[in-house]
Amino acid sequence: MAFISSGYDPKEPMKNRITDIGPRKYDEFYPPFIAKNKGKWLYHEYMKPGVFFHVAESGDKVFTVRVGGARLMTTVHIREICEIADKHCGGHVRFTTRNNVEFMVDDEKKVDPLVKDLESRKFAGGSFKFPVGGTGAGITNIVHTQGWIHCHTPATDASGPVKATMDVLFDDFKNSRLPAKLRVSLACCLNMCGAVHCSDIAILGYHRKPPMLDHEYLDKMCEIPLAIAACPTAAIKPAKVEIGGQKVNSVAVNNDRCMFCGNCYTMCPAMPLADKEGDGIVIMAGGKVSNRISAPKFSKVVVAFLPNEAPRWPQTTATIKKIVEAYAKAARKYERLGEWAERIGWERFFEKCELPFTHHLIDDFRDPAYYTWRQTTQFKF
Amino acid sequence: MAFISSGYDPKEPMKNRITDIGPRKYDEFYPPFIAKNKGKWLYHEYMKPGVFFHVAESGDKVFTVRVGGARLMTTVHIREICEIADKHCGGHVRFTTRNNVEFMVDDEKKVDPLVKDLESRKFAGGSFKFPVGGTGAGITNIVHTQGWIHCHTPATDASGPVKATMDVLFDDFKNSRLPAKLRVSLACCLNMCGAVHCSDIAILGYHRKPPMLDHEYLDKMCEIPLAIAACPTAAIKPAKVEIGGQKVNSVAVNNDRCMFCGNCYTMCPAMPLADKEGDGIVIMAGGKVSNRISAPKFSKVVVAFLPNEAPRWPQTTATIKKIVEAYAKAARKYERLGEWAERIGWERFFEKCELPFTHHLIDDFRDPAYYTWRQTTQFKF
Amino acid sequence: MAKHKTPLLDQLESGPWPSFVSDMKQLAEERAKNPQKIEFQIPVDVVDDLLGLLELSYKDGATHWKHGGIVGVFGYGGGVIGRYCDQPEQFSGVAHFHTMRINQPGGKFYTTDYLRKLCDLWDLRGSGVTNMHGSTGDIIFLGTRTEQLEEIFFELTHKYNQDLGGSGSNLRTPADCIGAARCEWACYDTQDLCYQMTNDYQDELHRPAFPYKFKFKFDGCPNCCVASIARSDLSFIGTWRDDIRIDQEAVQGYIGGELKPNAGGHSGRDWGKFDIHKEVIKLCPTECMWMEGKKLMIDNKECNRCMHCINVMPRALHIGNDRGLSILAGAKAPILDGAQMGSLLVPFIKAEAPYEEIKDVIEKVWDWWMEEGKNRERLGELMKRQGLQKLLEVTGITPDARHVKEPRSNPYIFWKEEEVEGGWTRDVNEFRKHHQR
Amino acid sequence: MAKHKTPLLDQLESGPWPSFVSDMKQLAEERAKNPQKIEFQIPVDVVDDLLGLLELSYKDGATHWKHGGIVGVFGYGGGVIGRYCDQPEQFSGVAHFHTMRINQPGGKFYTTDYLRKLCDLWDLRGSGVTNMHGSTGDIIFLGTRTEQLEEIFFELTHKYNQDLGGSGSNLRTPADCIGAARCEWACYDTQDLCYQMTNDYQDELHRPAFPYKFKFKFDGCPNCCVASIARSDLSFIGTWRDDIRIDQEAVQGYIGGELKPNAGGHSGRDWGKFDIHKEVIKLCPTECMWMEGKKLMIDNKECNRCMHCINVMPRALHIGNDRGLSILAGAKAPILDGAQMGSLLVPFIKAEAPYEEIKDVIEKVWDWWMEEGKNRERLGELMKRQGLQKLLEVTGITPDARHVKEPRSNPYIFWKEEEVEGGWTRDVNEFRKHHQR
Ligand code: SRM
Ligand code: SRM
Ligand code: SRM
Ligand code: SRM
Ligand code: SF4
Ligand code: SF4
Ligand code: SF4
Ligand code: SF4
Ligand code: SF4
Ligand code: SF4
Ligand code: SF4
Ligand code: SF4
Repeated sequence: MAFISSGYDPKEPMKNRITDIGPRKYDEFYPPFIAKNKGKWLYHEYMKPGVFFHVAESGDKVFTVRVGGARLMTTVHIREICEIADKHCGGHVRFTTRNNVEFMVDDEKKVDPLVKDLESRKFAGGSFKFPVGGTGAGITNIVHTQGWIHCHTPATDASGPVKATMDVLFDDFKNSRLPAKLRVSLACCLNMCGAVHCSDIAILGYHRKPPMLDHEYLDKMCEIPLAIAACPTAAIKPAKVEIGGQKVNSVAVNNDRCMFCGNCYTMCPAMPLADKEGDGIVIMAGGKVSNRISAPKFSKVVVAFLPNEAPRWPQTTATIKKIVEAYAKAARKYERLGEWAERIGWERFFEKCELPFTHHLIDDFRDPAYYTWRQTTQFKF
Repeated sequence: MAFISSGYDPKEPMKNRITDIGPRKYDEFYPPFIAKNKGKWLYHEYMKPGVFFHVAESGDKVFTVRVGGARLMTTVHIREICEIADKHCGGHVRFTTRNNVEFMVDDEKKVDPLVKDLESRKFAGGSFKFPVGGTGAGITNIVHTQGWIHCHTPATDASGPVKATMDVLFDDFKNSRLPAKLRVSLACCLNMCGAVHCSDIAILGYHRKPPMLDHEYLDKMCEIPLAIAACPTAAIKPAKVEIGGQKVNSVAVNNDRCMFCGNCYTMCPAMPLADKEGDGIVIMAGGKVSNRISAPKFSKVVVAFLPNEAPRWPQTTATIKKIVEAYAKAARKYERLGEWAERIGWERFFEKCELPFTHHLIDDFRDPAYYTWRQTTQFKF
Repeated sequence: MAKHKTPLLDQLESGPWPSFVSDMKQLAEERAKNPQKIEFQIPVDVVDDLLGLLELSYKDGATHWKHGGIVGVFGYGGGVIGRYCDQPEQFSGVAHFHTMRINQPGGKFYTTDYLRKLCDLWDLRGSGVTNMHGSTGDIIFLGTRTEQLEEIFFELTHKYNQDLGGSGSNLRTPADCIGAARCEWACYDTQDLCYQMTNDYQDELHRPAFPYKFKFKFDGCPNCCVASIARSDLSFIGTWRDDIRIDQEAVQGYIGGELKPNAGGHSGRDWGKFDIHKEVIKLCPTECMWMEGKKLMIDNKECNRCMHCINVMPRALHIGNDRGLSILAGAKAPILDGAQMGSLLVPFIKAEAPYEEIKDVIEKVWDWWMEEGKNRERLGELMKRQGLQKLLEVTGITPDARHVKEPRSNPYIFWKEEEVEGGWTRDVNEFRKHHQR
Repeated sequence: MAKHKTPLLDQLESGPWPSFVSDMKQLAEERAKNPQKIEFQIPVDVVDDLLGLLELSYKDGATHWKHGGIVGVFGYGGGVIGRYCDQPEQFSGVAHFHTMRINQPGGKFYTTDYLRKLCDLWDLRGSGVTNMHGSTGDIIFLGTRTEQLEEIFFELTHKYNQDLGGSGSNLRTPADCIGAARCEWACYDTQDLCYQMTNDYQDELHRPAFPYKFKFKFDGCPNCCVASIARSDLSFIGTWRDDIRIDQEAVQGYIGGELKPNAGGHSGRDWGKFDIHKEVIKLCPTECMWMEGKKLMIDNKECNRCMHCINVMPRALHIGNDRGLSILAGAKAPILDGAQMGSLLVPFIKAEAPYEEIKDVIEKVWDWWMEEGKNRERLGELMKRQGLQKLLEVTGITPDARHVKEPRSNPYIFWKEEEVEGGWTRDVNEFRKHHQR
């Protein structure tokens, strides 16, 4: 098709170039009732899962309907969101920090038609386009990353496991029966772009095979010193290798020191790690971010490895379901998953979740590992 | 005086030499009522501070009178202990794990005369020889080390500060008014032979000046490589130094990397650290050993430095007194000092103890330091 | 009908949760039909090939994307993530598939008018696939070809008054919670502070001058709805230093059962009658609450502002009036030395435009990090290496017990010479007069 | 009258606490007078000189002792700490001043007859100054001359059937709490186990074959009266795995006030009437206690045996009957890498003579440490360096959630090749068929 110029002239890139203007200003996009009552909100209340209202000093109320979003969205879907927002919300809409979509109206009467409309829309394949929910003491959208849809270092996919998991947890997206919020996140490699390191339940992609060495091309494709420097465990050394009769510069990896982090690969494309059997999922649990009652906590590794079972990762979703049910059954009101595990003791957590405890779960990474061992006679048989 | 041979013959050291026989067997020294009721004790009860009895299944009772001991004892003093033990206890006595002396009798009637006798004995200088106390929710003897009386690495004395401190805390040795046991310990250098790293209050000798370098003798007196290797911060490097016109092998110390641990001196006598102004005392607090209610805890540094004020270390004893009084006033029954500090928050601990918080108290030693910083918005103004 | 068979992906169309596969399929069809007669600037079948490539990954259990290489727009060090496919012949539509990071508006509020403009642009010049939003907060335009990057940037800046977000060793796109716009607990205007900092530091955002990435996130209160404490080198978290405001009538409302605890957020189960002792007073981490007859009392001096009681009784308890924020430093993901949460740097600071005081802290932190930070060393890692003491020193903040959870348990204090009476230089021979060898 | 003036030390004679100065002075006098006409084998004025030297240290604010050098008894690597004074001319009596460590009896029980024998020996051949006892547990003979070391050892072994304790890179003198001898809470016979281990490992105690020192301590229950958990490379701490025995009548006795809580150990203050909820049930760390009417109930499965309730109500609550001990490993003082408490290695093991099972654990730990430990590396430091996982592996103990306070929060698992399907050897060219460069 014909090339359409935006007005940019490759020969004169600086010609009336505009830079450093930043984002659009927030208040350009506020709905009128938000602009008016900003900073003057009094309280909020849930009408039902996914639907809540805030009351302002002025007496104004804003009703919010939250719907789940596969944050991987096409323009077709976004245009449909716009159509709904025009129809019900005066052309305003917002997204949440967990990739849900929030439709806001200023009148209680507008809520039901909006909800009905949203719930009525389905994709051809049968899934909801705009499921209402994700609030209160339940499970909301899964913060996640790119996976096989765009990144070069993933050990698992992102959107697929997320879809499969949300299907299994869907009742808790629509319901607030849990003791507290339960946050699920996914990151497809240990860079943890999803910030899964502090989620109630985290799905983490992990490699288990040391990098392959593409000796023939390594020196051509990579800065060998950078690859060596990238390794946190100093497992990589320079090496001369014989290729088709001649010696080439390359590297050697001490596999036993490798923790499969993929840093070398990030620096050097000739050191790929990805492997169908080697790659898979680590399940972490017990993290939190809020400062409510207890300080924020890191997630802990509770299952060392589950295979990548595309397209629906049944073992992963089943494991998560088990943890959620055990938590729902035993935790106290307001108690986050990690607070529960600490109260009953991790030995009990594994029992109640029917998860095996394996040696992999004992920290052996650097000095601070010591602080995770048990320095007391206090334990439960 | 004339040399008296034990029978040992230096020319034939192996001649009927006896080795590897270990200690005397415990039961040779049990008083009869202990031997009889061992393992069959039912319960115990305190009659008054320093005096308690245990009741056995057999109905037998053993009454124990605990007296404080300056664990630095002469044979004259030990013989006096023996005299008392013969008079009241059938020739039996024991020492505790905190260097107190316990006199045991099998009949309540024998308690008062024993106590009266003990309390009546004083040294020429006026101090008690056998003060009764040190039990229950009070302060017992100070576990301590050698100091200037025998060791080569101390940054303070041991017996002196202990005597001065126990004089100040004496009322709490004789009384059980505290919320829980409060253990005070002293170590004269950071080798911490007194295991002060987990005491409610710890007195620690500490150097603050890097080693002097006795260049002229260093190579003669020390294995330079060992001295270099001994340094935990790699502050020591080999160096050639000009002494009286000629170059000698020695070492150079990067003073800014020195943490004054004295390891180099332990390895190399030509690197002394001791200094009148540099040496002094660090006060630590909040440690515990028992697993009661909470797990054992390390002591924390609460005063970075106090000078060596021989002979009575007034600032040290005053600081300790302040902490004890603040604790006595504010802590809950059964609450150890460290449990109290954690409940109210360390920011409050410093307030209530009227101790200044200085930058020195923020951990900056290696990775685990991070875990002592505050990773939450939870704090008190 | 679809260009590639996707039997595995098809299984992700069923089930209640919105299916990204169905969505991509509808876009693929739309582009094939092209009712609007759009002059697509990148291959019309880009989405088919994306689906096809993903199907292949599902079969192989591995990604088919290669390293990015240096692509971007002139003069910017970030905003674009280069990406190439490792099966370009089979999937030519995604041979190039770079993402662009578009700096999202504060609170992620949009008008439909604006969203449609973005869609028009992206349909014309890109794949039409997006992430709403990326983990850092940007709008992610997922997949276009190198030659379109400048065109898109030109249109964004000229037509839409919109700039790119960050990537690379830059300030990353700052993000905020909805805060004051729709939340009663916002202790400062997160959107305004986020906007100001984003604009004041455009140079840091677009031109790599840092050792590594650097992130700002703005939370209006300790609930941390944008998770700043876990994932930003500097977290700005709202707080107050006076008293929680109590509406005693409303307290009775909760006790009496007219008002629903936690705003009704636990409606899915019958937790029994609300018990203020069990649910609030006993759960208060500082034990600073009690009832005096019918009156709820709070010893505010002992309160650590954890938000629990306020969360449970939003109509009865309100945040204080003397508001500002705490700054925490060093949060990051685990790689390499283990994850870090932000460590408290500034217990309390006022947050009023033009935020000079706050900027002063930010810039002192940057000066130190740019001076001392190694290549690819995050602020938190530098803090671990040189110590929180050092950070306080360079920022001129007085060390305070609030900076620590507990004082050090090792006595290894690195005394400075000027702190020690008499200094460090001594004459060993003088010493030997009193201490023979 | 005293040989040296000691104006500073004299100030330590006043005050109620027993004065070591007064004590040393009485010994100095005694030796001067020498009523028994003892043929002192080291200078009669040794104690005067010790006082004089200490006075000098009080003046100088520094020690006057030099390094030890290698002194000891033939064939032993420990038991003697060499010491020389740095002012031998002025204080010739303490020019040599070595200490000897005498292995104390279990529970530190003595007959006066035996104590007197030790005194006779020490008056004759040493300074007459002791520590009762050293921090590790030994009887410390404080100060004698080199030529007396063998004499003392000979007399000890021949006349008193008594051996030296440990020093150097050896097994150090094991120590125990009084335990079963006079304590109702002893879960095993600490004195017997301590004695057996000391004797079975005499070779390890006397002949340095270890990378560094190694300590055993034996506590009868989690109260840890010999502080084993804080200062022994292997701590043996009594525990039980069945139920706490409850005497409900006695419980009522405490509630009614006839029995004094904590055995009356809080007599110094009026804490008000005993409140079983406040003082016991609410302080139980596992919240596993409650009242059923007048009955105190314990959910023993949830109890972690912290001892609190038993400590408070010794007449009502008694330790279980299925007794044994937990083994914790690695405790040490801070130098160099920071202090360590013992980490749980064996949750429960029976403690019955001849203790073969326990010795099996000890020896496996030693084998690993002697194989892998660097010079001057304590067990705890090796554990930090190679990991608790490794220690469990070499001791053949099954890893268990009880071994950790919490699972790892970093995912950096060092997988072994045999654990990974398909192993690690792969053909990059095979890979490249599906993933072009
Ligand atoms: C819309 C959103 C902010 C935004 O800018 O987009 C938001 C909005 C609210 N949050 Fe949040 N939170 C939002 C993400 C978060 C996050 C961040 C995250 O999960 O990544 C957290 C931290 C989670 C954690 O600790 O791991 C978060 C922790 C909270 C808490 C503390 C919950 C707790 O028990 O620890 C509250 C208080 C409460 O729920 O009672 C809270 C309360 C609220 C309230 C009630 C505040 C208010 O008065 O308006 C808002 C609606 C309630 C709700 O969602 O049920 N919000 N909230 C985010 C919605 C995400 C979503 O789509 O589901
Ligand atoms: C005699 C001695 C054992 C020995 O073999 O010598 C001993 C004996 C008893 N201890 Fe102990 N403890 C002895 C050192 C310790 C130590 C070790 C130390 O301090 O170095 C500890 C750990 C301290 C710590 O946690 O830092 C210790 C922590 C306890 C505890 C737990 C206290 C707590 O609140 O944490 C109890 C239980 C209690 O007191 O209710 C206890 C209870 C007891 C009882 C009541 C046990 C019994 O039923 O006989 C004994 C007498 C009570 C008393 O001393 O008030 N004993 N006790 C030690 C006396 C030392 C002294 O002279 O004062
Ligand atoms: C797009 C995004 C994931 C997503 O799908 O949302 C993303 C994608 C990548 N991240 Fe990330 N990170 C993204 C948010 C994060 C976050 C979350 C956040 O910012 O709140 C984190 C954890 C927080 C943090 O910064 O610590 C994160 C921690 C990393 C790291 C580890 C950095 C570290 O110091 O721990 C890397 C590794 C690196 O920088 O080389 C990384 C590297 C990458 C790279 C550039 C891969 C690489 O090594 O070159 C990914 C490009 C993927 C692609 O092809 O598009 N990404 N990355 C997120 C940015 C979207 C946006 O701008 O809104
Ligand atoms: C005598 C005694 C102190 C006392 O007055 O009671 C003592 C004295 C010395 N200790 Fe100790 N330690 C003594 C118990 C301890 C303890 C406590 C314990 O054993 O329960 C500890 C802490 C626990 C531990 O082992 O970690 C202890 C930790 C050290 C250390 C640090 C070891 C470490 O790995 O952390 C050193 C440094 C060294 O080994 O070079 C040390 C070194 C020393 C030396 C040998 C000094 C040296 O560097 O050569 C001291 C000789 C002093 C002298 O001239 O008499 N001493 N030492 C204790 C032994 C008496 C006895 O046998 O009963
Ligand atoms: S988590 Fe890893 S694989 Fe996933 S997007 Fe981030 S860097 Fe890429
Ligand atoms: S994967 Fe990580 S640990 Fe393994 S070699 Fe590469 S950089 Fe080193
Ligand atoms: S603490 Fe230090 S100075 Fe004191 S005895 Fe032990 S090693 Fe010697
Ligand atoms: S005192 Fe310690 S830190 Fe300083 S030089 Fe000597 S060994 Fe190194
Ligand atoms: S962080 Fe606080 S202010 Fe911001 S949205 Fe969440 S609750 Fe409201
Ligand atoms: S905010 Fe938290 S700490 Fe403060 S009173 Fe409420 S519950 Fe207690
Ligand atoms: S440790 Fe336990 S058994 Fe031993 S004396 Fe102390 S309380 Fe008794
Ligand atoms: S021993 Fe401790 S944990 Fe067990 S019931 Fe008693 S108080 Fe509770």
